Amino acid sequence: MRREFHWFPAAVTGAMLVYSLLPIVTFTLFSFNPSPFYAFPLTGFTTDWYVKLLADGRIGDSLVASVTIAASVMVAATVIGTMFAFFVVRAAVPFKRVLAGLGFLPLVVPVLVLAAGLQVTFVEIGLPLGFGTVILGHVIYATPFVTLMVMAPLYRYNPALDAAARDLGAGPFTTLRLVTLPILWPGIRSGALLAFLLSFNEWAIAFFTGRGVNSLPMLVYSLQRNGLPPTVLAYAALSTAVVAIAALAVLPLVTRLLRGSK
Amino acid sequence: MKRNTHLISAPGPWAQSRRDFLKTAALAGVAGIAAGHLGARPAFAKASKIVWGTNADYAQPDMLSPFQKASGIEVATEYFSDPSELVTKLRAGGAGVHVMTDGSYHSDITYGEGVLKPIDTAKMPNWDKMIPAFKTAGGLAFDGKPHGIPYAWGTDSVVYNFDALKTEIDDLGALFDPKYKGQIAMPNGLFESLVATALYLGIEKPFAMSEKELDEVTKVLIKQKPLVRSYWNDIGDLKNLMATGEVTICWGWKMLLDIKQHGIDVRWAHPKQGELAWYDAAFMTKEAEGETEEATMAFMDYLIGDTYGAVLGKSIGYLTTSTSAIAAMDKDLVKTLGLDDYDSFLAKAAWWTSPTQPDLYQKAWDKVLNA
Amino acid sequence: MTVSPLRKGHALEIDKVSKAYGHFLAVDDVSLAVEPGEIVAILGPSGSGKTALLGMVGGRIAADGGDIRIGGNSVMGLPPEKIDAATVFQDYALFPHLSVLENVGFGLRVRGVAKAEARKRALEMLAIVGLEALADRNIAQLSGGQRQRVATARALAVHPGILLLDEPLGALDRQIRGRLQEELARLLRRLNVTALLVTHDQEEAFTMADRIAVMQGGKLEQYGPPAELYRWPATEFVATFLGNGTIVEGRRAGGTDDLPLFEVAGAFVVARSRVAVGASARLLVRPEHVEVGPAGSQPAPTWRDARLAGVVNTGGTSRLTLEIAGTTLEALSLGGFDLVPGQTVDCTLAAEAAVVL
Amino acid sequence: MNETWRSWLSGTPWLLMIGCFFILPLAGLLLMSFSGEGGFPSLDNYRVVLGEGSDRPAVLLRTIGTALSVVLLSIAIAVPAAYYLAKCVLSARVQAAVLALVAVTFLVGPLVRTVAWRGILGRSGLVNTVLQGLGVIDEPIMALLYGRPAVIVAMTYNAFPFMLFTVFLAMKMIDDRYLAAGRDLGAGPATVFWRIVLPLAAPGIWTGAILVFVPTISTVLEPEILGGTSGRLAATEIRDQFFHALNWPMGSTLTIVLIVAGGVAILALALVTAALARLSGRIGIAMRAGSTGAGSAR
Repeated sequence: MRREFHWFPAAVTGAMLVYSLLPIVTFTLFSFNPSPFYAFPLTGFTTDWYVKLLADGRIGDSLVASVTIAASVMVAATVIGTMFAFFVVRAAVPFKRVLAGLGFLPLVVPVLVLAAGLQVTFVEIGLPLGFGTVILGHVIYATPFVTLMVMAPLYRYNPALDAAARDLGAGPFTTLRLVTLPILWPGIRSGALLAFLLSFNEWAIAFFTGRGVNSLPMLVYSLQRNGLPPTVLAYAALSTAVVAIAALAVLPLVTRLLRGSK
Repeated sequence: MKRNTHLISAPGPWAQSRRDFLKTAALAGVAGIAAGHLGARPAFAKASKIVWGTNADYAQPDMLSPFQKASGIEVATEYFSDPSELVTKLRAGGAGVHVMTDGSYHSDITYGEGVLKPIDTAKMPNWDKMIPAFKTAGGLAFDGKPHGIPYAWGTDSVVYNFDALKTEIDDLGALFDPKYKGQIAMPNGLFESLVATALYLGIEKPFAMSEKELDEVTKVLIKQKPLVRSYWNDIGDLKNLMATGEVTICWGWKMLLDIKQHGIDVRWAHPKQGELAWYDAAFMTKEAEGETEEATMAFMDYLIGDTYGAVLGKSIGYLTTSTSAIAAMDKDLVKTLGLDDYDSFLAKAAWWTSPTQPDLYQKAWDKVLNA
Repeated sequence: MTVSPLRKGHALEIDKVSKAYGHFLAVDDVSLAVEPGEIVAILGPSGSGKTALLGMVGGRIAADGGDIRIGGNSVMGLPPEKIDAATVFQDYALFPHLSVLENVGFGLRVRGVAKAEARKRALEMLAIVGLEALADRNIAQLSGGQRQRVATARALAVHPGILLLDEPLGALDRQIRGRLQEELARLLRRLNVTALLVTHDQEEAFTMADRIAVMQGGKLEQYGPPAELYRWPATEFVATFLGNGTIVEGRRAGGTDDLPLFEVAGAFVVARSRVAVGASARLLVRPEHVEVGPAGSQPAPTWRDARLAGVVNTGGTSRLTLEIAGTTLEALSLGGFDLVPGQTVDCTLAAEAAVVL
Repeated sequence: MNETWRSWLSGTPWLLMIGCFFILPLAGLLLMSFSGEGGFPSLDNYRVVLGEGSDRPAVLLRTIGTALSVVLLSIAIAVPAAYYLAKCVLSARVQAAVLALVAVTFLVGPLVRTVAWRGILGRSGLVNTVLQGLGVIDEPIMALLYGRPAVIVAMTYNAFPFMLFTVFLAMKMIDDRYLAAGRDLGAGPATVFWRIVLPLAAPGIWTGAILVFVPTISTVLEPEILGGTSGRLAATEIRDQFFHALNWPMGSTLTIVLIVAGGVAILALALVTAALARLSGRIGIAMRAGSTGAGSAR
């Protein structure tokens, strides 16, 4: 099908890209600027902040903590979120609307309040605060997002495919494993990525339900009290570069998947 | 820890998306190893370990390593940007923090929440070497028993950019002068704007204002609001405002002078109406018992020793309360920080203690913010 | 390509099966037996319950009453995967995330056949339907005809006891459908498969099926070989649904038991039936049994001086509409270019052509 | 087939988890919000918050207003961009690259992204420096930073990718043949967009709207760091009540009020966006066979 050039959406996409990259470019410039204050014109070039960043072990430690938590949350939230998406879309049970609404309630509660509430509950139940409770808290925060991401493709899913699989001798769970989930995988994967990002950047729940845990957002949030040191900007610039390169590496795969799932 | 769910490890002919699953499994694998490693660390820690709830800039690695080497006690940290965040957590219990930083401006509220324990200054050799004025400052002892060890202090007053204003300032009124419209910054946190305005209006007890006085202060602040460029949330925010020229005059903290080294001619005013003095102190929480109690007190003593105070001044420009630390610092650093004649600062400053009815102050400040 | 016939298909017995959705009776007490290796078509308009019946045999729909037996054992209440049947779905339902070969091999893999064996049998089945070259293709790249063949190959690969076909060729365009119908029928016979085919297309049923079950409103109207249904329709619905023809009023006018005489539109016609003398009856007259010629051109016409109401020329043949003594009748004649509407004609009915319903 | 036990199986884990770890605290909050000075069941808190003279309803409206403008801005950015990527860009490689780029900006912590805006909109920020350099303006525009516009720009920046992804997915699923048919019947590219693509992408749009609206009403960062004196939104006030004033009952009341108001706004938002998207497909085209009169389009 011939696709001509629509100038308006193209212009908006271009503007969107500039808008997306503006802050990234800005703080990268500042991360090479000697002055710890963020204003133009830049007063020179230095890589001291990067040196200082690598010297400061705290960022390394909290990075490991944040990645560990985010990875575990990604796995748990994706499994539970996907199952709940099936419940919302396919279950034929009484009060389903109410239960589905209940399932999305955590979305509406401000994170700060959710954090304080979770901590009180964990202590009351006698759960020792620590890594486990942070992961649990983040799973409660992130799972509704995963469910939303999986629900869209699930609504469009052609039920005849499941019927065909069953008809050919696959039991209900084999059908799920070999037909339904692989076809829904793009939605599930973007839900998983979202869960990882939400947990990785989350501060409040990590602070309140954690103990002896200093996640990266906690460190950054606390550092900014005395003025966000350029070392944090250096970290941000570095991590963006690393991820951008990784994304370009994985691009061919993503392209094939995008084409595949047309 | 590693979640080996049915979904991920199953083979099955998913030709197209198999690489995704390997990638997800790898991530989960990493999580397993890292968590295991982190989980295990506490178990192998040295005999005693304490957790310090504080601001990140008070607990930089080079500040803690001398104590950890000397005493063999590991000091873990739990960062917050505002002491009230930690207090909320301590109130619920199970926070696992043994010593926390709180300021004169907030310690009464924290004590009121019943999360602190008294300490024994006899066990702290450095207590006698502290600047005398801090031993008797308000907000350190409750029910006659000492609770806090002040280790950093400062005063708050009007700070202005001489290059921009070209005149000396010695009156709080400048903050309310329309001449400086759009160039003023006022503090957002800790009800400090209310207190500063109380000083300006000559109210006798800025920390125990009656509702009427609070209303008066609120009216003045609402009138001032159009002149204000921004309410700064913390010292970092304020430094940025002054250094980037967003504002030229503000009510600020002593550490703001730190930006002089970046070629900005900031001057400290000694307004006629007076200034505020505050300190940050270490307090022992009720979660410290037995062994951790001893370790906590040893650590609190270290904070007012000569090494910690010196590093504090050098790296982040904070003022120490320990005379031995001042002696250990090099001379011109002492001079730029104004530590050489700390009496002149302390003489005119009123100790900033937490307000008697915090909710009244909060309601007043809400009115200003919501206006 | 020598094709080893699969093990012989099973017999299928559908015994007093019914299915209601609320108080709408989709399938009403239907009984039907299919011999091993036989191809039976269920023919009926949409909403006649034929798809529901097929669904119940495949286990997708739970029957309310009666019994369904495949190869002698009942499948009532069993989930689809436990039933020795495989379905070719109406929109094919091919798995988009799997290749052609993986689709065809899917049934074998899930039934525990080893990968190498499954691959061999899948390729073999693709060869049978002539799509071996497309084994690794993505489903999205196939044409309609190719998809239909892949769907058939996928179902046949598991050597099902019964092959169920749900309007398999409905989505295809005219020319391909004709060719594929014959090809599919030949294939099923060669592989000795027992098949149950659901369609609303009479031509498809006639081309492919050994026997046809006509359904209407959930009921089984008639079940028998195509020719018998066409020649001796049991009900008025079957008469009009299969082929075309007109139903006329008639009255038993005498004649013997072997050669009963009926008076139709003023003429006497022989029609086999045991209706008592004097009783009225409705008779089916097939257009192709009525021969029409200009008045006086036929030696012993059944009806004389009829009026030719309309002529519709459809290429090789033309459809004529006649009016005889108030009764309209349809006729079919090869050529018929010389006939003009309004002309008076004679028509002769072939011997024993009329059928009493 | 007894599907019921299997459908319960898929729902139970999540419902169980929120049952004990979310409903309990929420119920706790609810109870706390009803405990004023005068004993347990008292509406003091609600009277204080919603009664006349209290300025909190104004704050609430301001919060929801800000969040809605963020949603509108996100739609203005994400929908055309998603349409261009899904329907006008041929190579999946470019689509993946652009989406990956936007996703990467998401990985940077929200705090760093928000502080970066100070460096862009400030008195001597990027925008003012460039404009002054080009001589477009001689005095820096002060209104750029420390005001409602800066907050909205930053909030949109932190939320619009949600909309971009959901709308992109929704538009990708629209069969190209619909577009071809539309053009074939004489509709220009713009008409095809408004009449066919938008209505069919409606689910993506209202899901995206919710995903943008929800985090925006409860965020504290942007108003605090960029809001200047206009920084007070519901979430910051709740934070102050919980932490600074340690008045949990009042904090809970404000939270419940925000949740209810937020919930209503979300419902309205979803319905409006869905209806508008569908409407754009029907104006001037909708017909009903029922009316006997000559083609009276309703």
